[in-house]
Amino acid sequence: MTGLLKKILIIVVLLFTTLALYLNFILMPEYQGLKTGVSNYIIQSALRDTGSLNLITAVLYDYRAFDSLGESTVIFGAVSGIVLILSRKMLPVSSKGLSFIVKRTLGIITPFIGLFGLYVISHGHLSPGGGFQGGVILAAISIIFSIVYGSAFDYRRYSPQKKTILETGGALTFLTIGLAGLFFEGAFLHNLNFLTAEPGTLLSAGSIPYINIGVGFKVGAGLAIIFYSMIQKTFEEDY
Amino acid sequence: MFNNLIFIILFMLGLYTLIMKKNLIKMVIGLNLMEAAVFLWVIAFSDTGGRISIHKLAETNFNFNDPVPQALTLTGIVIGASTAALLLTLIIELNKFTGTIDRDQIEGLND
Amino acid sequence: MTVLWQQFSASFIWQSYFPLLAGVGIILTLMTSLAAWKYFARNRVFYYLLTLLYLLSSTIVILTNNWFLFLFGWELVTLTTALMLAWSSWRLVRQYFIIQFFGSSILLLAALTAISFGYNKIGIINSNWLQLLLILGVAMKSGLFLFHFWLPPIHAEAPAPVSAILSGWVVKLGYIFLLKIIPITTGNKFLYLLGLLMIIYAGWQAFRSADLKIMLAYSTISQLGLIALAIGTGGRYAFAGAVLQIIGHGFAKTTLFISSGIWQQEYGSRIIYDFKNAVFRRPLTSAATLLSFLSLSGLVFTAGYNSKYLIKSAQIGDNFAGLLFFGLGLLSFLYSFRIIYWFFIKNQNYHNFKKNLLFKNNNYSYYFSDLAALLVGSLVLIIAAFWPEMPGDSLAFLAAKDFHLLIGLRDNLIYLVIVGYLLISQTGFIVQPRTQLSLENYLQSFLNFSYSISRKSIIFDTERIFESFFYRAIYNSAHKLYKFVYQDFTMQLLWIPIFLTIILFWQQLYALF
Amino acid sequence: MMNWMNIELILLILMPILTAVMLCFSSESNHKINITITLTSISLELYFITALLVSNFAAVKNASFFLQYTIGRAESPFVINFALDNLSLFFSLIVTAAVFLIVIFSVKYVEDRANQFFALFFLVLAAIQGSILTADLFTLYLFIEAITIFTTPLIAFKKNETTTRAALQYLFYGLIGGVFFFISIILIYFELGTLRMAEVAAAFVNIEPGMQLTIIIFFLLALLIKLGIFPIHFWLPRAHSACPAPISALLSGVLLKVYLYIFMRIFWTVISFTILSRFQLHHFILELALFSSLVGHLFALQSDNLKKMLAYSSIGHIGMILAVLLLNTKAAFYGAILHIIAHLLMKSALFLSTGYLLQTTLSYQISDLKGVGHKNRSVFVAFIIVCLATIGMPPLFGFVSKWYVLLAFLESQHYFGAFVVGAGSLIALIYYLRYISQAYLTFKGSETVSIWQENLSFKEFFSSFNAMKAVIYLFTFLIIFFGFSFKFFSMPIDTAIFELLNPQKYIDLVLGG
Repeated sequence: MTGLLKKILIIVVLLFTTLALYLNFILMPEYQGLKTGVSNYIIQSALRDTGSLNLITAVLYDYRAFDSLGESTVIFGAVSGIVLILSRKMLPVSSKGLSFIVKRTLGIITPFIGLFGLYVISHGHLSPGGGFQGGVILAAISIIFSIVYGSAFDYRRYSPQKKTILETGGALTFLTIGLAGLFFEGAFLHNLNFLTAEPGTLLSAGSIPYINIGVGFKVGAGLAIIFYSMIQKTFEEDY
Repeated sequence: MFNNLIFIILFMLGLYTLIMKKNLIKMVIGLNLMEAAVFLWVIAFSDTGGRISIHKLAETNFNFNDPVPQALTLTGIVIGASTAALLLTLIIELNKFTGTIDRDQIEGLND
Repeated sequence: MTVLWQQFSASFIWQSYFPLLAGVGIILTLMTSLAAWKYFARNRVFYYLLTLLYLLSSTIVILTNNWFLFLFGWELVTLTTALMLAWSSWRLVRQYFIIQFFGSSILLLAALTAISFGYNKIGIINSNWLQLLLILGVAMKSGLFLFHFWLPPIHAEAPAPVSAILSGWVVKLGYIFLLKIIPITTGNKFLYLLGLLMIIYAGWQAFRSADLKIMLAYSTISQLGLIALAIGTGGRYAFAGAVLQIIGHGFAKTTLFISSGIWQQEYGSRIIYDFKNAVFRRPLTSAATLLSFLSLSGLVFTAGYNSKYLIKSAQIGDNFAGLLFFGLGLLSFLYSFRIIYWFFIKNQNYHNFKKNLLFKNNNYSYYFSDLAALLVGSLVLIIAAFWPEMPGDSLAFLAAKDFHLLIGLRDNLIYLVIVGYLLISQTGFIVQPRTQLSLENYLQSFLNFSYSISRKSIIFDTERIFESFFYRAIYNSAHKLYKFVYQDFTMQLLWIPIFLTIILFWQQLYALF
Repeated sequence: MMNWMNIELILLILMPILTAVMLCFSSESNHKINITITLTSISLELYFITALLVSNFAAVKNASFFLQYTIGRAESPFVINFALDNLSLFFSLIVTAAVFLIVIFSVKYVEDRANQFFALFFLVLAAIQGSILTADLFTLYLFIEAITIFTTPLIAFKKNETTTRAALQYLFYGLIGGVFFFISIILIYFELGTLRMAEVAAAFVNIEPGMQLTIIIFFLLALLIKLGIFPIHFWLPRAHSACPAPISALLSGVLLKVYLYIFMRIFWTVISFTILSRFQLHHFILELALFSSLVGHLFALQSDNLKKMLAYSSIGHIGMILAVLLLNTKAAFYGAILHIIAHLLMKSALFLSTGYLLQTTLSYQISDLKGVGHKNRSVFVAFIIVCLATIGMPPLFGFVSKWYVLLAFLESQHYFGAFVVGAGSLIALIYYLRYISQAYLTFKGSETVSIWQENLSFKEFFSSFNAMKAVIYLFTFLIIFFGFSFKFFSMPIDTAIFELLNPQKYIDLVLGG
């Protein structure tokens, strides 16, 4: 089959698929919000139930906390898989890094990035954000270190072993809180009601902030490990 | 209606990229475009004109958007991110063996 | 527990002639295992384990009226006998196994069709089409005409005790099954014709072969044809004839194959022209061979005569049938007496016969196990000749039937004259022994026709047929399909939107058709 | 107020995760500790699920068994719960048992990077248990994605070009399937406002037909990609052949069954089958699955790589099982579930024994298999027995299941299906025997050796015994054993079918309890 013919075939097929999808989705009525079902329930009683102002966080870490546990297991598995695939000799490979100006500037900014990350993590139940988002910001620190100072610096400061411990620690925190829910409240991953304080304060919303912290460290360390595993080859080529 | 149209267009663009492009990384981008189309559609579709679903203290207005699709989408995004990382890892590894990321030049990807 | 046992025993037939046949099967297996003691020096334990398993499963096949147990048992028989062939070569195992598996697949489908038509147990089947289907199912496994092509090479190349098992009993399991399903009142015309063709064709082939074991294999097919003909005829006496034929032929062929092993070891050859001074070297084996061949040819006072007479008299009496059976008898007489001629008449010195026997200067080494096996076979052949209703109830009605020995003797004498004239005038029909085993002309021409493109004539061999016909043809088409489907990674991914589109439009498409 | 009721359901998922975390912590050099953790954990897992069965045996027998565990606040309508009924208990049990044996095999088989291997292995086990136990659609999606993500590094475990390519393609197809699954679930949420399977099942009929069709189509597409049905099967043979032997056994033997379970769960419990048949989609999928079965067998025939051949044969079997399921009769379910068990045992055993034979052959190419039958005699005999079971030889388990599958097809008068099953076994016979005969070739020439030249002894058999061999023999023994005593499964299968045919029971119990 020649190239042009194949291209035409593909485009025709895709156009047909578009048509088919269009005909199916055009039947869908405009969404008016659920008449029945759970969203009304959550909107009305999530604050009372969990003490979390952020309803999405309430859904993620209270009502559907098991999904989040599964999700962090997915990250855990993906990270160990990537490490397994890319595992080479863990030599501290390095590059020269960027210019002096950038290095100094970053040195000043880094604490603020970290602070912002921690803020996003710890205020997950109060404002937009949460463990995943804050964790990604934390991972950015490690990535920026590798780019700007060279990966040897990053390696010395936060070695992959440390990151692994952080990551596993995050996962274990989540599991521990789940088990604590079992012991104190009678159901696995039940929110710890005795930790609840006035809604709107930092340490309110039961166990949600603690889960957020665990997930945040887990995601941050996990993404940093992924990044570190991926860049190794580039540096091997440099030297 | 409009949401659905945008969703279909984005989704088919992703599928087109996935099928047509020879570059493996572009294929990953196509796959992520498909996922992004779904997530965007979910968020846009569930918008019923309410506010973002975060309480303000001492407020009794309950006209929120449904928080559940957003939470589900968040989970989906995380899964998408980890799979994208895994895909890219595999491409790096494949590049190590074959020295290319053009899928037509990688022998044996066809049969 | 008792309920289970009752259910279990309810799936067996204890009436009619099936217990008798099961007993015969046990005796035959005993004979072969006696003969195998000397024949298989190594790995003997495994052989006897296999024999035990075979005995169990073949008894189940004969006695059961449950479809599942029947197929199960027969497949176990196939498996055990196939593994017994490993004492010859693994190639043979493979060939035999493939053929048998093809047969049992057809049989499985036929049996399942019968079940789906409401025949929950093996019993009389009235529908003609279903009978035909089941006959086709049995055809490959029991070597019915046109499906018999595998039988001569495999029975000829198998070790002697194994070929005794195969030829003596395993191929007959199909006919025993047909005895269960064909209505006794009507019979089956198709089976009758098939049997007739088998007798003539295989008899002629046996007549034309100089290799002892191939000849025995073809004579097996020929004699099986007689069973098929008897079952196809229908009627009480024909069925009794079939049973007697199964028993008589079973003993005769087992004895012959066991003795063929002894001959082969004695002369290092299977060509009958090489068997010089056979009677002097091994008088007892010769006697057993002689008796068995006489029984095959249907001489009076042997077991073969009774069955043939019964089948003959069960035919609707007109002159044509009489003439036909006269011809059929002559055919079996011809090939039997040709070998007897070469064994015992040609090149023999009758003056020394008695003396050599007395002074034991004929290199005769004495093996009790072989001899016992041969003795059992010969004894049964003689006892069954004089006492056809021997086992009691199941064949008791034969006591009323008088076996017209005089007519038999008259026919035999005519045969003897013809055969004697032919043998003496043409010095024993010297046929060139076949170098290529069992070249079947019709299959050869068919294969050559279908493979005329390849410009090479294909030599008939189950291995080659398997390789070229079944394997290459399917392989090539499969490979073409594979190449088409796996063109390109792009095309592989393209199947997803194609699939999506088809399934989204499926309702409209379904409405179209 | 600690709620310890039914905590085992959660433990079944959490314990493998915990084991994985522990294995990640422990260092690679502590081989003994890693092995101890692994074996303890898998034994506990098996103990839990067996204890669940034993302690509730009376309820299982009455088909009234039901356990559920709610995560978090039980009073809210929006919770994740885990439910275990007869169907899921049955699948969980067979899957855990098979995984247990696979783990014992791989303890000896995988030596370098064992802790990473087992960490991922246990994550896969957790995801499998989760997807079997869950009663929530989104959690199901999560676990399906998790299975895909966790198996990918295992496929690329050997780190060369082939495995990486296979893993890449596997991941691409799996993720596309995941996207479709997500769309379906989100559509269900928008229509019904709930994600619990029971509530969806109760209210699914209220959705308007066009939307029902869209949801069903996306579910179907996702599951057919995961099951490897013909036009979108491209990932399957490569992924199943590239990975180490235990992972092949896991993917082909266990995971495909899990996807079949999910298929049953979704199309019989959540979306009732009447809705599927209202759109005539079941015809399409049925014929497609049969076609896929035939194509899978054909592709297996033309493949020169042992593992690829086995993978294609998996496509053939899965297509057959799917087709039988879609007949939607009691007999069909019985045959399908029986064949699921049989295929689980047979494919695991085949892949594990190929892994063992790899030590001798060093490659899976057919030409490198020469002489394996003589070198690894006992393992290869086990391999042959399992091959025969896969083909459908009667004394073995494969025959029994194929028999019931055929009966189901004939009962529904679907003759194309019966033909596909028969033709599939015939083609399977050809391609398996191709490899077996190759294994018995000697190095010098193309001549085969007879059993005469071999010395079989029990001493040799026992002297070279290890855990890997033990697992292979155990699988082989189970295949033979269940061939005779397949009635053992009739009670669990009947109760599982009861669950499939009475989704109302599931709905009532989940919503009421």
